[in-house]
Amino acid sequence: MLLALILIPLLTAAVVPLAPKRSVGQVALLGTLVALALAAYLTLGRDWSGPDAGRDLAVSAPWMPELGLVFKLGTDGLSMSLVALTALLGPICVACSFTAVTQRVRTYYGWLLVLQAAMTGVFLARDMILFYVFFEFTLVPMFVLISLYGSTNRKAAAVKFFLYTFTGSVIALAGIVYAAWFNANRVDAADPVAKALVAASPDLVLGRWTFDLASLQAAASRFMSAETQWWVFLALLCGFAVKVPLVPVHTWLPLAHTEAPTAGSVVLAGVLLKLGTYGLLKIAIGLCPAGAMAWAPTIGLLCLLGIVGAGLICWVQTDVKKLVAYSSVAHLGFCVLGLFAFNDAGVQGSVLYMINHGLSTGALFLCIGMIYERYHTRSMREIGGLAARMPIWATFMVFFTMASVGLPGLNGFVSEFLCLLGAFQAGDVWRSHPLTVGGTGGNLGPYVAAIAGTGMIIAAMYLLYMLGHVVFGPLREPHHDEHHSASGGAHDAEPRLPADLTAREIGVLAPLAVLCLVLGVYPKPLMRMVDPGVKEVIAAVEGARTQRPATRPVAEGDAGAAPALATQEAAR
Amino acid sequence: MIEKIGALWPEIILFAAACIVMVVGLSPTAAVRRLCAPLAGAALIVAGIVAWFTTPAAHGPLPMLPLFGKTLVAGVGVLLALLLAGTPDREYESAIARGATGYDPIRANRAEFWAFFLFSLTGAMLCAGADDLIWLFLALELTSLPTYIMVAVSTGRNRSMEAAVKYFFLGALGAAVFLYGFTLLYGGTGTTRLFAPAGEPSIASILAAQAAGPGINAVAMTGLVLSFLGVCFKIAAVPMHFYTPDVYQGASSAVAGFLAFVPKAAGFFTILILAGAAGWWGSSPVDAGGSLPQPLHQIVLIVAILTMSVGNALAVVQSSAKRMLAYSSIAHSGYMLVGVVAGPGPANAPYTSNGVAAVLFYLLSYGVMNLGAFAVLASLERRRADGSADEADDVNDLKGLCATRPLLGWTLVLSVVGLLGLPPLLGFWAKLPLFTSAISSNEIGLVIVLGLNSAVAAYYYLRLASVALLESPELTNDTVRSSPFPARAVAGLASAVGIVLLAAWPLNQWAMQGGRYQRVEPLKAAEGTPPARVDAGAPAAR
Amino acid sequence: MTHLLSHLASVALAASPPAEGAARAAAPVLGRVVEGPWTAVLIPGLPLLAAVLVALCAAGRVRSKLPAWITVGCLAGAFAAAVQTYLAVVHQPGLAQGVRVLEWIHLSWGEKPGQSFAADFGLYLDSLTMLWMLFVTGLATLIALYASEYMAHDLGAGYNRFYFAFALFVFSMSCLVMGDNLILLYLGWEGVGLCSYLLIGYFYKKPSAVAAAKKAFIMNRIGDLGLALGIMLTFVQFGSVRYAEIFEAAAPYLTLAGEGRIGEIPLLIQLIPVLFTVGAFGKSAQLPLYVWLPDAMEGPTPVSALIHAATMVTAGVYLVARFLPLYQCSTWALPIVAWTGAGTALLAATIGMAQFDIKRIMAYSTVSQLGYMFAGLGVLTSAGAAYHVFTHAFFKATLFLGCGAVMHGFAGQLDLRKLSGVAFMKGWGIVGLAMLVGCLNLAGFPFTAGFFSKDMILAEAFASPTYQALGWVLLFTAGLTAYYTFRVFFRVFIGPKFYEPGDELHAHDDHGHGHGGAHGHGDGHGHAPAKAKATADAAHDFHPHAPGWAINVVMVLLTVGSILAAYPYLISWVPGLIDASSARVIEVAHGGEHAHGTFFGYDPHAVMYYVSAIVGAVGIIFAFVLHFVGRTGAATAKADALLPVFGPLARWAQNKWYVDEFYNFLVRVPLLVISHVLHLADKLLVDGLVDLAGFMPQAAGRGLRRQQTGALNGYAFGMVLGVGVIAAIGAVLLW
Amino acid sequence: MIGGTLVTLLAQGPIPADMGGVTLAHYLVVSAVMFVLGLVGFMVRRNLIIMFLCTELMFQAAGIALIAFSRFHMNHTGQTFVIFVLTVAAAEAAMALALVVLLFRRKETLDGAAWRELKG
Repeated sequence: MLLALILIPLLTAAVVPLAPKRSVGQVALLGTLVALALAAYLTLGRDWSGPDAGRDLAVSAPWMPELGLVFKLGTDGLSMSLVALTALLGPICVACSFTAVTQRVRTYYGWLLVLQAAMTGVFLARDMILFYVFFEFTLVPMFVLISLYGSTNRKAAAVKFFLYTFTGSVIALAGIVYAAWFNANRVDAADPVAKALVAASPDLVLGRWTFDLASLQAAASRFMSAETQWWVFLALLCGFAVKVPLVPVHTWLPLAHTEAPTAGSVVLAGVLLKLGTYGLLKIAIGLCPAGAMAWAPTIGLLCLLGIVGAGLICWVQTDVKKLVAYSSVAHLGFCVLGLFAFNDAGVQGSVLYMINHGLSTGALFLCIGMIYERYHTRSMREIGGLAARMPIWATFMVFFTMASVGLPGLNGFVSEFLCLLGAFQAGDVWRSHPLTVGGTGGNLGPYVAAIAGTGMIIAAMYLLYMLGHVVFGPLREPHHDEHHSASGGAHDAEPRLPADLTAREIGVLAPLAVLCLVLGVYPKPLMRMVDPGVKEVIAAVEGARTQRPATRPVAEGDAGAAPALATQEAAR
Repeated sequence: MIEKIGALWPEIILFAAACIVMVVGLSPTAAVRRLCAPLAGAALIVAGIVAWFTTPAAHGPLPMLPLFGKTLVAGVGVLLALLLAGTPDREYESAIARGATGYDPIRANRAEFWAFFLFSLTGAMLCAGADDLIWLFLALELTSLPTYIMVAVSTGRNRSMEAAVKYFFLGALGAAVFLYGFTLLYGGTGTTRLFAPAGEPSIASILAAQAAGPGINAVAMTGLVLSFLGVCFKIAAVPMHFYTPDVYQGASSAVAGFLAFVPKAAGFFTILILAGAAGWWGSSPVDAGGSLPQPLHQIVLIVAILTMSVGNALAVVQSSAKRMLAYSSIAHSGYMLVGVVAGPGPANAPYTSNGVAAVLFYLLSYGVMNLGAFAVLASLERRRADGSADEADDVNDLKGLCATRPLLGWTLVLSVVGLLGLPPLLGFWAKLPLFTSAISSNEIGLVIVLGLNSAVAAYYYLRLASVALLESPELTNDTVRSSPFPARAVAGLASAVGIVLLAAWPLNQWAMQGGRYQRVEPLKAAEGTPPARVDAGAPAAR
Repeated sequence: MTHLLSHLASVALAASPPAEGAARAAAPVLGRVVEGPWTAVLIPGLPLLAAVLVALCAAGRVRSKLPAWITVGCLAGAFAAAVQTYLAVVHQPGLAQGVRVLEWIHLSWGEKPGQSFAADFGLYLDSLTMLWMLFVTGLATLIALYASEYMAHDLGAGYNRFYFAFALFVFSMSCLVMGDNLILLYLGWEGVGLCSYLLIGYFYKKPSAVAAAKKAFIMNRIGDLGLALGIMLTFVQFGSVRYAEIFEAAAPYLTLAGEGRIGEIPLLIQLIPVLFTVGAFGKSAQLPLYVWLPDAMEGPTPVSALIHAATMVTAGVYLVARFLPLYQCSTWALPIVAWTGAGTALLAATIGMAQFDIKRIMAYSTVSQLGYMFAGLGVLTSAGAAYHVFTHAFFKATLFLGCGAVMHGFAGQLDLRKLSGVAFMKGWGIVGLAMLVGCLNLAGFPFTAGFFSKDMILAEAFASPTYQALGWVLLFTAGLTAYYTFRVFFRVFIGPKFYEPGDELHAHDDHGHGHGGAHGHGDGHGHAPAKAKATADAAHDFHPHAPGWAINVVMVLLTVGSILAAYPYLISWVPGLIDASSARVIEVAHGGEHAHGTFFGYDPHAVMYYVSAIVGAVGIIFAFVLHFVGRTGAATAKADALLPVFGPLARWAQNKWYVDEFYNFLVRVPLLVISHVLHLADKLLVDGLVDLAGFMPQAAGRGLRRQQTGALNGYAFGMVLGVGVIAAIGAVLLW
Repeated sequence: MIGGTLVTLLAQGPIPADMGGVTLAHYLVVSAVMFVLGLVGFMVRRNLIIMFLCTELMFQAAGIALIAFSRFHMNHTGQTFVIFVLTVAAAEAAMALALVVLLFRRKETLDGAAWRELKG
């Protein structure tokens, strides 16, 4: 089943180049719809709230035994929700490109589908290297999409995107490998703690080379010293923080977003950025909870910088797409802030934020793409007051902007509020740690939340500024004919679009709007679905908080570690 | 003595084939002349099979290295034979075909070229199986001397001459350096035997004894260092890298592809053998097998870092695809040296901790991926007004290749993306063991440098890939055409298939076998007697 | 309706003498909630239904008044449900009723209290809630009816949009008021903000409207942040966001406060109401966040009447009243509320005196009256504040709708210098009368509802020993209020008949009303040069169109309502309701001696009627003298009669004390500068560093490339040098 | 001096008597000097033939050292090695001359610096 989620888009991608040019889009759409149907069946068709939900879906096959690799796919509610998001954005990205992409369509849809497969794989992988393979492989399709179908500065943007994230993740790979080495060489399988762990879950492989996610997490979180964890976490952070992106490693994002084609931006905002947060959540924190705790104050500081700084930067943009791109930096700041609060509200909020941001910002990019398709500009100086020309579009735009602002009743609010609440509650998390830069003493929760809260105001400032310029105000349009003659024959081939949205475009936006509303009013199913995953993360951190990890090879440290194990088990 | 010959069957076969080819290639009948390449290929296949079945485990620290090395050389050699198809005498043969001139054996190079090709591969194989300094020296020279000629005759243009003269003279300088190193090594230990059965004196066991005792003797250590630096010429490592881009660019693409693999393989076999003799003994803080003896370890480390950094930095600024690949070849040597630094880990270390296995697998992967890239270059040419052809060289020659020649284009994309090390292609699976083994030996800094260098490399590889994949083809009269040698494209295709599939095939099992390491026991000498004295008493085992 | 009337009658019969002597009901039980009537769900439900239906109309491109009828019908239904629920609630005095509708946000991470977070769509029904919902739904129904005519020029997309936001507003407002937890309140809070944004920006082609809408939203967001932080702090301190549980958890502190041991209450608990206050000030337009409200008058007048006068802006008052127990646990919260309220009342009144735009004057009067309400809360007469909310809702709606009728009739003309004697024009009688009633209320003319409610606050201020000064401020403001209110009335509605139409003729043309002459003269789009001429031409054959039946009916009903709003005072209806809810004031023991403030030795509760009546009368007389006596139709100069007297002060007031400019200079401009600096730093520094890092290999490559000279000897030299250096390094390492 | 140091470094004990007054160190010094001369010559001379002769010089330097070590260690391996070295040197010489002839035909010069079309 899980394999099918990856294979369906891949196979479709293989079929797409063979399809006749006219029906390439339809074929791709069909493939993504099938994948969506499967994902919907898996997501809705079962109860994900149990701790072992989804275990029966796991796939495991021997792969490269010499390297300790296993082709292992698995899922839980948390992963599944992100898979569902990916699957949902799949057909939307395909459908939104029917008129936008008219050249080299086969390549386009092929890579789009490959990208979907890779992203799905990231969320399903339960082997670190498999995760890394998918994680890295997302770069290639995105690189192609940006550099072939983007706008003027696309090549530089694509290269920057690729190199920046590649560099980060190579260092993350070093961290992953270190963890694996640690498990193989620093963990003694005969150790009582290790034995107890294996007894509790027989799948664990301790004391041998493996990249199995659960095993490495058990080994590293239990046996690795806090200081080592700090380093390993730093390595992983290099990879994931770039992807998120956290300030100050965010500068590839505005560029990539601005230059990417619409579907690329949607995927980028909707899913690709979530790979970073997902990596932090599922991999990094689980692997080195103590390291994560040590890093939390610094990361919190960076998040605040992102929320406030990137927000203010949004406010002075004239390029709509860039504005929304920078807003992603600010929004993801909330998401990571909640995550590093390490409490239920924060982590729940963070996970919801991943999904909600995917929906609302993805939709905003769609809206902007529709404008770009019509006017071939994104500058707020050239377009404005489009509500008069395109009322339906304007309605959607206002709706999604409000979702993005975090208006209660829409999806953004629930997650944003929970993230803030989490940060507020997490008084001791933001406190200084011996290994931390930038932390101070005292309960900083309220202050952190208050500063982050100004992000709500700033979000209102820049998003309404955008609405005020683009949607409202007196109508401003660039002269159509000029553009068409200037850009030569390429555009003549394009089907002329009506002033307001077509039925197809409405069909693309409507599901997102419905979901935004539903998740805002009735987030309960989703919250229940991701809850076990959230609890797992919190348990890991709680475990590290209550227990001092053995600093030396555990042969001597049994006595101390055994009760710690008991508490850990109790926490589960 | 006779059992050593038993271990040399593959080399003997290649040698015999070389002799046959030398005769066949002189035949006045074109069809017979053309048998050279098929004969060479067949000989390589046979030699590979024979190597697989007959090569015995050697004494010494890396018992399976000969087996691995020989089969690897034979395997990649087959592909190289495909790649080199049509290289010698191209213009001469076409002149004969046009009837412009008759056949004159004096003016033909084909026979020598293919014979030298086989000789060079023989040398590489011999390197893998060497257990004596003299043998090693001869094998290295056998590997490289033919290549000088191959470069010189590869295109018949001035550039090839220039490449050959640089290659030859600098090669001689390099050879002198490692020869002097070998000399000192002999001086410091009193024997040229690298490995010997347990209890018998050999460089490995004597050095082990020295390391266990007062520390490795300075002369021997100087010898090791100089040998290493000399062999750096073969693997194109800093500081012996200067020739690489000029030679690769001057030689035809096919020969450049050959140069990027065969001498490099021979060089790495040599380095591994020397390192094995020196022993990964050092007091490494980790519970791996330990590191190389101290100054050598640091020197290899420095060379590794310099090599990858310099190679990548220079590759970034190139506009000639061949030069770019040449510099990247330097960088890849640097990556592989990481595995040498990491060492094989403790006895029976898993693949993940075995740097030697990592080097071997990387060598294999590099051979395959690099071959693809050069095969594509060799398959493309620009016709000049006079009908002669220049091989594609500039990056822009590759514009839109995926659109105009999908097969070649995708081969190129796969090769360079593979070389870049992007999962899930072969390059990643080659780099991963380097990561794991280096971390196993606690070389975390080196791993970070390796990672950052991969990122730098990504820049120019991406450029190559995107030129081929994303740019639209140039539509001018001076178009790039395919060269008339489908065998080259076949070689490229084979490599592309390898890049995708080899990772799944249990080749790393093979590399792991090849990298198996057993620690050399120190020579048990009478207390207080210097090892050399003992050796001096024993007659040379030869 | 009949139920309600009979109920009121029964309350009246049972009532003891008004105000002071009102029998205090038993203290409400705050921690308990019993199952309430399901009909309560209809109160938010029907407006939501209306919003959905109107949205469907919009999707179906309906171009009739259907949305208006849908909305009016649903709102009327909601009002009926509110009455029904009210009766059910007062049936069980002192006991809140709850209705659970839908689970919303649920989290739990343990069994212990405080280890779960639950916010549902649930209703909390007590008498405070119902007091609010009665006038919200009632007024909303009437104003929706009014707007059906008022907005008729925009039939089609705009009409649908208007009613969608209108219905959504009522829904949000019901969530705000009826929600049983702070999160739902917050939903309503931001929801009304959104509707306010949409409606202020209704004329979205006008940049000023767009700017005003944005300003409103952002100013509100600033307040919302305070509220949100308050909510979080509440949750952290009390372990819940549900009212019932909060009150239960806060009970010990309340006891402490009641015993005068307020100093023993933890600081963070005391901080909660302060944070709430920030939210309340944002929503209810108090200092320093009031500046959005006057600008909000860019919206259609019914919106100004409903949202920006009668209902939404009282949400802050509701919040404070709802959490009065917490406020009483805080040392600073109530003084802040009181003094800010009084300050705002005075400031807004001074600005109001100097404006010429009648709608703006009304807006400033709203700000000012809201200040009264907060001052009332601050001096601990929650009943007075709530009653003032109640009366104000009626008379201010009347006033706004009157202004709206004028604006509608005179093509957007709102300048009091350009209108005169409107009440005497044909068809404008009802409007004139309604305005008179409204103005009397606002001015605090004796025996009007506004008079009574204002008195309750004034009297309580003087009665409190610490708020004497505040009482004087409020009293002075009452005089100013009377002056500026009647300035409007005397200038616009009576006196010689005169008018100049406004400049919205074009707008009407655009909407196809057919005052078409203007277009023929101008060059189509060039507004600026053609404008004066066109306006003159248009003015020439302009006829004010008198309000139609819907407007008149609503005006009449509202006028009657404004008058009748005095009646509940007589029966102490509001104090009764307040005392049965969480807004009940807790008696604080003042260390044995119960100090009482006096008004020159008299009991302020007894004499305030007379004092405020006199003050009001003085204000009206001033207005009469300055703006009516001797004014001829064209005598516009007298409009700023007060200006020379006060010199620059008056000019400053006219310019709204330059508060907007001050904010702009102090907050917006620096922020803008910071943003630009950040943007630049991001581009140049952060990204520059990245580019530099990316450039480094290239630079290194360029440098190294120079060594690749192609010369054999050079290469040899390089190799030998390299070997030498590395061998030397090795030697150094060895020794 | 140098010789003494070297011998000490080698930790070989007393100098064998039958080497007479000339110690291993002397040979090694000669060999090292020859090697360095070769290196320097290779770097500074531009005539291809001279450059090649310089490499020969280095090879022969190694040969001297080999023979000295061989004598020192009292085994014949080193001398065997020298024979192979000489053979290889001869092969290289043949190749070098062939190449030089080839090059001379192309450019009519023996200057190594004439060949610098490839660079960068």
